[in-house]
Amino acid sequence: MSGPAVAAAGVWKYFGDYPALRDVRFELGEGECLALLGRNGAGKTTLLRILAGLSGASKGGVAIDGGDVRASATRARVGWLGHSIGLYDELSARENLRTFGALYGVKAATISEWLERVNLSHVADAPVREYSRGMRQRLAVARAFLHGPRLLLLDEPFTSLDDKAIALLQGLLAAARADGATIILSTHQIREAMELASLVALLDRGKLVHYGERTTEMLNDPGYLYRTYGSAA
Amino acid sequence: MDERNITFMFYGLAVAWGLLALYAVLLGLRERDLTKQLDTLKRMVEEKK
Amino acid sequence: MTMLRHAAVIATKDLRSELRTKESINSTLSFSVVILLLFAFAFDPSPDMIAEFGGGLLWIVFVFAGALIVNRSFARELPNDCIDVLVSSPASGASLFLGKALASFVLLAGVECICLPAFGILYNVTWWRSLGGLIGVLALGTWSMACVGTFFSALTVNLRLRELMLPMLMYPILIPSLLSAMMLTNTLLTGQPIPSDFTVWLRLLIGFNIIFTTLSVYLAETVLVR
Amino acid sequence: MRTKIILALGAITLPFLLRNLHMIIFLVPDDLEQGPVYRIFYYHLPPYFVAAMGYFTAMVASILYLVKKDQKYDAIAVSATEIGLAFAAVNLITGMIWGRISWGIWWAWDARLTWALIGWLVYFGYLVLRRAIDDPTERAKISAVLSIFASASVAITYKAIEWWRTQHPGPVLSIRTGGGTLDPAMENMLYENTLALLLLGAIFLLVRLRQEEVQREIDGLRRFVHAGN
Repeated sequence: MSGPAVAAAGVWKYFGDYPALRDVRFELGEGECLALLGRNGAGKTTLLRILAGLSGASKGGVAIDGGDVRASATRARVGWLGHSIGLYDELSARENLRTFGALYGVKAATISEWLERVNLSHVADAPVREYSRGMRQRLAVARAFLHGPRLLLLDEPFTSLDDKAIALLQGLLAAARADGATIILSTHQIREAMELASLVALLDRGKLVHYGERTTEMLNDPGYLYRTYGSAA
Repeated sequence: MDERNITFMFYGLAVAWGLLALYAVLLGLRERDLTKQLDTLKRMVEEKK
Repeated sequence: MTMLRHAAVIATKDLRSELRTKESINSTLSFSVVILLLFAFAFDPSPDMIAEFGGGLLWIVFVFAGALIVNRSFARELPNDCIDVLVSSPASGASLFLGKALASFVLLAGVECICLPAFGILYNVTWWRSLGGLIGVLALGTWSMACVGTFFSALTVNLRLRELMLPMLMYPILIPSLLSAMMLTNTLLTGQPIPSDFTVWLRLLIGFNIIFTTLSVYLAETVLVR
Repeated sequence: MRTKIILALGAITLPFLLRNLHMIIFLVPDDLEQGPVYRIFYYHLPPYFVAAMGYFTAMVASILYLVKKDQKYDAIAVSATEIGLAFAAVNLITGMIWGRISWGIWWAWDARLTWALIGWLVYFGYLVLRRAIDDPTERAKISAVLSIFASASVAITYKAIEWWRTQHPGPVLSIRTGGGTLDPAMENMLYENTLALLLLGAIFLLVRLRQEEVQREIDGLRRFVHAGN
């Protein structure tokens, strides 16, 4: 069954009196893949955190398949990958995945399968502290995909990955896309993300200045979108 | 009634009024400080326009 | 039900992390034993003095140990932003809180199981005569500290002066439960069961636990969703 | 508009307070055993009511903030707590001075005094916590939660300390004791001074509320200037 539809209805988010998000409104269809673009501080991370239920909107709200984002059933279908890897350094890869897996009701077999897929099974019982950067990132990706999420929220997933991890993530995203999952990933205009996206949104100082189909010009010329829609500053 | 009794009465009254006056002064100081901040900010906004 | 199951998962994770790094256990244990020693040097208490303030002394050690343990409770989630992963999981804020409080409770109980015999030896107190009552009161008192402490650890996790702020907020609020625990422990240490006029303290301690556990579970979601 | 109310209230309250002070010193009958020092009582019990009112208002405002998420309630909560603390300090210190004479020691572990001190510690922690959080929305939410915890604890502490020890004379107001222990003139003065201090508390509250609004405006402007848009 395809991934949930995601809707933002007039979302405002204030940090004190500073409007980090101003009346963000969009409807993302089931199984679509949205690339969320914007400069630093445009509000990409804030919007993703609200969609993942990590923080609340000051005004308006978001709905996943029409449901409340904080509902346990909704979140069971959401995969979150933030800036940092979200793993415990003192625990081993298996222990990390088992802990998070238990919260999603994931069976032990799936865990070893995922360790295999990100080829970490040979170090599965060493603490994550001893892993290289690439291994930690691959484990983070495994943690985000572990419970077969139908909605993937990825905050600049490609920025800190090494080549192997980028290839792995792209493969997984393509597979998830083919399988009908809905994906929203914020990005700094990196080609890999743009290829996957069917829709593109541009945030500029908290306002959604563009939301629409991803065209080929956008793919070839990274600066195109900012010139046409973004503000000068 | 020994003399200490009366003096302590005045201590008590003085402390009561003193503390309330102190709080009033604190409020006044904060009021002045806030209005000063507000004016400087308003001027900065004027310059920006 | 699922909330308790999630809480259990979080509690076992916390305990496993703690046993592996021992970041708060070591410091808490040594700190507690040092305080016990200092009191022994300072007062060189005679048996009847012990009967009078033994309970108070014991709980002062536990309160300091408690603050050290709960301080690390949510701070442990900050590296690598693990808190975001937990909050975005299906586990509700309440189960996150309960899991962490449970883990702090177990750690604190561990420290107490070591401090109590040490207290018995240093002050030659035969504390095990009314053991049942003592364990009951210790458990209630420890849970009130674990509950309020873990909640305030979540409240202050992002603050700059967290180590300073947590004890300062936690201790005054815990006064009713600590007071009751001290009064009850005092009599229990000397071996008699809880006298009839002291049952009022037991009711207060139980009431305190019920009120603050409900408040914490109910408000955990508001505090954790930043 | 609000400044007019504050000034009007001030015009009523100040003479009212002065009149009470005059009556307390000269006109109110003497208490035979304790002598003139008992007159501090008019500035010991009334501030206790005002402080309790302040703490209660803060609790209600905090609950309302969590329900309605309106910054106005946060402003009421912090102002009411601050005023509660000010009057609680008056209650505490006058109690100690009065205790010095009637019990001969500065600090008797008497139930009401101890309770007032604990309440003071708890709510002082509330103010210190507020200063440690910068983001106003975050600060409002966390202080609201803390205020609810604080009021629950202070309420339980009241009972706990009562059982623990009480040297404080039993309730003297006729409403509490069913009449008789206090000379009616004294009791009327107690109510009048309580009213006067409540009015003073109301003035402080209004001034403090306006200051919170000005502070919000300042934060908004500062962000506007820095945001550079």
